[in-house]
Amino acid sequence: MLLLIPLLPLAGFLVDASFGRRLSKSIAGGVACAAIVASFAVALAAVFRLVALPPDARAIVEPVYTWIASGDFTAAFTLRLDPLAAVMILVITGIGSLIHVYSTAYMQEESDGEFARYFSYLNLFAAFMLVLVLGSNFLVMFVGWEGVGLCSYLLIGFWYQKQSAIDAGKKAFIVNRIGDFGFVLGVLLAFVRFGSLDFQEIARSAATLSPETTFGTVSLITLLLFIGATGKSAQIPLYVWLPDAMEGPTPVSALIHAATMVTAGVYMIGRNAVLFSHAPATLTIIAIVGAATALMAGTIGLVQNDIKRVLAYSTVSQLGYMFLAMGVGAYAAGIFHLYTHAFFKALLFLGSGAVIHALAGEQDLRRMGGLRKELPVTYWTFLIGALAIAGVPGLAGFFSKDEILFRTFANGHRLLWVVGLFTALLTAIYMFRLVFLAFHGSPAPAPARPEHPEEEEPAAHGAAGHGAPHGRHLHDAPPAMAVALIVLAVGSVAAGYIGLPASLGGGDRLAAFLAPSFTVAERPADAVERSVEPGGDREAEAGEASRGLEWALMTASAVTALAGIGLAWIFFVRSRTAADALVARFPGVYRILSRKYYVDEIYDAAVVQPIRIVSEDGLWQGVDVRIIDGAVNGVAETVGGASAWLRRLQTGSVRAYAASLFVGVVAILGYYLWR
Amino acid sequence: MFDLFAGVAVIASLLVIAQRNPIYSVLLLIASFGALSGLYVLLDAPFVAVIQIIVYAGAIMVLFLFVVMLLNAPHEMTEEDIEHPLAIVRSGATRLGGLLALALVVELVWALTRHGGESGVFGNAAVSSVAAIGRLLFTEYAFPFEVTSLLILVAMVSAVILARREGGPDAAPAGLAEPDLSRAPAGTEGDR
Amino acid sequence: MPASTTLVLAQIVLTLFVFVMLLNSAAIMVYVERKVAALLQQRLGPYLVGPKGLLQPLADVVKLMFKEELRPAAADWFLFGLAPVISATCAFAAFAVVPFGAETTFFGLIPEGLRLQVADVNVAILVVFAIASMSVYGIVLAGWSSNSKYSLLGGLRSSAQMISYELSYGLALASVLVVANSLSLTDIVNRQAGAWWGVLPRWFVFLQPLGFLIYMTAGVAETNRAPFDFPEAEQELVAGYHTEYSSMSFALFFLAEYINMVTVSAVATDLFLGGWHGPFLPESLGWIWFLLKVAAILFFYVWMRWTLPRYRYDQLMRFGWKVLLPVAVLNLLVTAAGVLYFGA
Amino acid sequence: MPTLNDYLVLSAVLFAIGTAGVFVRKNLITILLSIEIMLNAVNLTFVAFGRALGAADGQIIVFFVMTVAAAEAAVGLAIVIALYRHRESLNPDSFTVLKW
Repeated sequence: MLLLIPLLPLAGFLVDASFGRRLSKSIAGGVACAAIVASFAVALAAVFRLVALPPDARAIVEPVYTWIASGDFTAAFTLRLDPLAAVMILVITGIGSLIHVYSTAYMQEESDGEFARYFSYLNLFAAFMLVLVLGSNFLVMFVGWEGVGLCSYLLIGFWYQKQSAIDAGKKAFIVNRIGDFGFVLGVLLAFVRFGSLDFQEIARSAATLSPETTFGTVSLITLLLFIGATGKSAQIPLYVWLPDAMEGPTPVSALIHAATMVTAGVYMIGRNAVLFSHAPATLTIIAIVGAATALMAGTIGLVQNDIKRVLAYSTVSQLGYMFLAMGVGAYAAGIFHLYTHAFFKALLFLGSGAVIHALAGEQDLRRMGGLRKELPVTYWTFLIGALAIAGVPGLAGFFSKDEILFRTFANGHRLLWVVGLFTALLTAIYMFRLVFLAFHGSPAPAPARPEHPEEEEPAAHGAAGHGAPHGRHLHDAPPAMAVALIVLAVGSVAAGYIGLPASLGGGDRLAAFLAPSFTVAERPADAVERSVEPGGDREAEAGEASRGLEWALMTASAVTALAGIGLAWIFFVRSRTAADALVARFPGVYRILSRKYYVDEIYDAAVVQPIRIVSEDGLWQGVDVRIIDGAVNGVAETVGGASAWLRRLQTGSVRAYAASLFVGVVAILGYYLWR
Repeated sequence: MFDLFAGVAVIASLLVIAQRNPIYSVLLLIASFGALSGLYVLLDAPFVAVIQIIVYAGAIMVLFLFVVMLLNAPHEMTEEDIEHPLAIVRSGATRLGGLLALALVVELVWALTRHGGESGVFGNAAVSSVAAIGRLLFTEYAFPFEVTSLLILVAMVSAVILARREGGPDAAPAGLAEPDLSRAPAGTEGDR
Repeated sequence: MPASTTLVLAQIVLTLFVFVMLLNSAAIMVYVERKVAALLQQRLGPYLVGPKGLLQPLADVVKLMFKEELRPAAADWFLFGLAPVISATCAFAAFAVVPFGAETTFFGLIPEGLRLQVADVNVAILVVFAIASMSVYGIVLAGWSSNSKYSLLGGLRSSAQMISYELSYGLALASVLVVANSLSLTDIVNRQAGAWWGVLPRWFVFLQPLGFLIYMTAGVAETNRAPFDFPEAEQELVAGYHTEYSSMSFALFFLAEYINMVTVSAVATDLFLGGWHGPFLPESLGWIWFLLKVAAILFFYVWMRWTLPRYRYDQLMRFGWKVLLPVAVLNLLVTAAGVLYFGA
Repeated sequence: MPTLNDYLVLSAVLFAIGTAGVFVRKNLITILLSIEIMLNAVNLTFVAFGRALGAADGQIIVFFVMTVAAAEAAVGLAIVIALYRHRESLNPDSFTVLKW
């Protein structure tokens, strides 16, 4: 049954990939959507079966086959569904389905072949992501891990005639490689340390250890794994690929680079919660990195002008939040945020996609404005998304983000809490800057063509048929898109309530549901108190002790959100001059921010150039040309000389050959007669 | 009787390879085949003898004759052969070949005669009835028989393809190759 | 004198007799040919030499004998001489295995019965077939050695034609001997003795009508007779393979052609028309029946020649390969199936 | 009355003649003819042995050999014709380009 979940999208991929060229758009898209929706249905069924089980035994294990069996080491290709995986597969297949549907409308302008190619990639991605989530050991997870990396590369570079897209794809792939390197090392080390790759066994044997006070093996393992996570989930220092990944089609950005793939790192940490919770040092690092990423990305997001890049940086910063939560040991909160974030970030991306679609590929905020009238559906859904991410009370984002902040504070990381709060402020500001610039105000007078064409989407080129980019008769999102938008909007309002904290009268059911995943399945007696259990005892203790504190923090974050919105309103609606004045006040800061802290430049100087020099002058000119080619050519020349001499034997005269053969006959016959 | 046929066969064969003119070679070979079929008769294998005539003399040799006539085969050792770059190699191979053949015959005869060989007249009763042969051919050797038919088909097609002139319809030799080829199964079918 | 010697003597005599008779038959056929032609063309034909021109063939022979033997300078003299000999030899040899009468003691002239047949071979049919296939060489060599394009074309044509039609020929024979379940002509003939329901003679022509037709057609082609007489298609090739021949060597070809006709007819008689078996006559006089039947077939040949126009060469080939051969194969298969079913 | 050995010796001689022909002659057609001689020598051996053993198998093998010979002759001659068209020569040594 579990096997079906990834298998269905794979089938869809195979169909589209093999016959896509000959299929019409409707069929190709239909196949893909059908595959993913069916997979969603199966996933639902599976989750229901899971919920039916008793809480402490909630796991469905389905061995597929023994993949590797060498010596005493066996890696089984086994799928395992536990609460954590349940949440993930629902997010992946559910939101995945919505985005598939949305794409059928969004990619309409592509030629049939391209269309099919797009959907085949999308399905392949879903399949790999599900493998990643359902895998019961590191090896299977790694398969999915690499697979999604590949799909992300393919989809970022989907418009392969576009140089910037190709570069972005390569960048994403290479940066991910660096992360994967760490990941693989971590896995190997874990295998050396625990003699197994199965999550359960590792957790079990890890639970017997005492948390490392110093920086030991477990810390190293977890750190390496975390490096992999930073690669996938775009954390400092490896976040640079995500903003460029916006070169891909917007739905892809929504699915892969906001909702699902980038959260793989978070998931991976959650999956190995027990392991990580035994490495406090790593946890601290994770928390700090997460907070820093959140802050940095937030600040950059303030000044970006490309609508999608703003969202990209907000994604990075939200991911930072999740890592912060993981770092402070609030795994449930992190996953909770992951889950709500999937909704509203997908919503925001799809909304921006609708805007771009409507504006025939325009992505520059400065050329938008006053779209509220033309695109009501988009506007309202987008607004909901913005409110949700900004953390306005009552919407999904509020609960999850507040949960994280509360946990951070409660676990005594005051500084990180401040950073998180400030980031929340920033979040509110840049999100609403986006909203105001795009939808409010007066339509900016703009040239028909944007100045930097590499930022516009060929997909929307066809949409230019809808009149000039800023023609006043813009069409709102077509039905397929609208449906996706609305559903997601509802989601981003309602999604939060399953994680309603006890203090607000909801018994934090998600945390309770997830709890078993973050502990050892059947807990050894001595591991009871060691296994960090955020959902459980902390919740209880928080229940009596800091109910008041929680209330205070909640109000604080709520106020922050509203304040941010207010600031945004002041700057970008009431008096735009104010913003410019501010920029004029601190030009240096603005430049630094708008140049993203020069990170790309630094990396280029520090990493790329040295490597290039070494490989070109050293390896290529030196090793390859001199040594290797020299050896090869030398051998070739030797052989050539020898054969030049030998070939005299080959007269080409058939009878000469026959004669030589016949000599043998006579000789052998003679020999046998002689005996 | 045996000596007569054997003598004819050997002398004819020798002349075959001694002849300069291919036509004569072909005719002499036919003669030697005739002698061989006579030997088959002596061996109480009249059927084989007749088939020998029909298939070899009547079909295969005709094919050879045709080709010889068609190419109007040039007699050997023309100037261009003499100053051929490989003249030395060739003559060397020739001499060597002759010697080897000589060595072979010596070896074989010696091998056959050194222990007195298979002396004595044929003891067992001969199987000369066509019916018996046919029965054996279509029961025990049915599969090889079918395979040979396949072989014939392949040979026929390939002959046509090979001899066809580039472009135009297949040349005369190919057209003539067909009948002779299909004759072989016809010959063996004759005994059903 | 001892019986064996008499037998041998008788055998020798018989052989010589057959030889002479064949020669005569050729001569007779020349006469018949011309007479029948005249009949069909409503003219008189030869009538000067002897009564009703009966001696015409003799005159022809004499003429041919006294003609000068011409030989092209460029010809390969040996083969040029050899070719007619080969055809004539084949023609005679083929008849050797043909029985033309029941065993007889010549009215007690010799101690024990003697088969009216030069040589009794148990694979007689195949021998006939083999010799027929050999007779190609005569023509081919004649065509090639006389070093003239007409001859060469004629030779190539005729041999190609003979080879093509030998297939059908062989298959027709095969179908007969499947029915007869023997390869010996004598056995085959004896299997045709008697009659069904007392009226219809047990001739294989009634069991193998198709085979008979195929045999006759192929036979015509084998003997290069009209309407298949391409080797000497006058309009196209002057006289085909014997263009360059004159005098006796030409006579030999001439002879060979007619003897081949006789042989084909005789074999047809033995295979299909019950050989010497016939009503009203004692076994010992069966050879009369035999001669009658052969004569009928020969007449049929001549008749055809003077009635039908000549085919075109490609038509001939197409007919041989695409019509006659498949039909023959089919016939053989059907026959075999029938024999298998009715148990012969 | 000839013995089996006589037949075997005869076929040995024929076979040797054939091989000699293959080497001595410089005419593709004659070489093919020589090959036919060799095949026939083998046939003779088969029939002789079959006769000696009183089995018909020897004769049957001969049929197969003949079939093969027919196929070989047809294909070989077709090749000869193709070569001749290409080179106006039947000398095997003038077809020595297939090297180096």
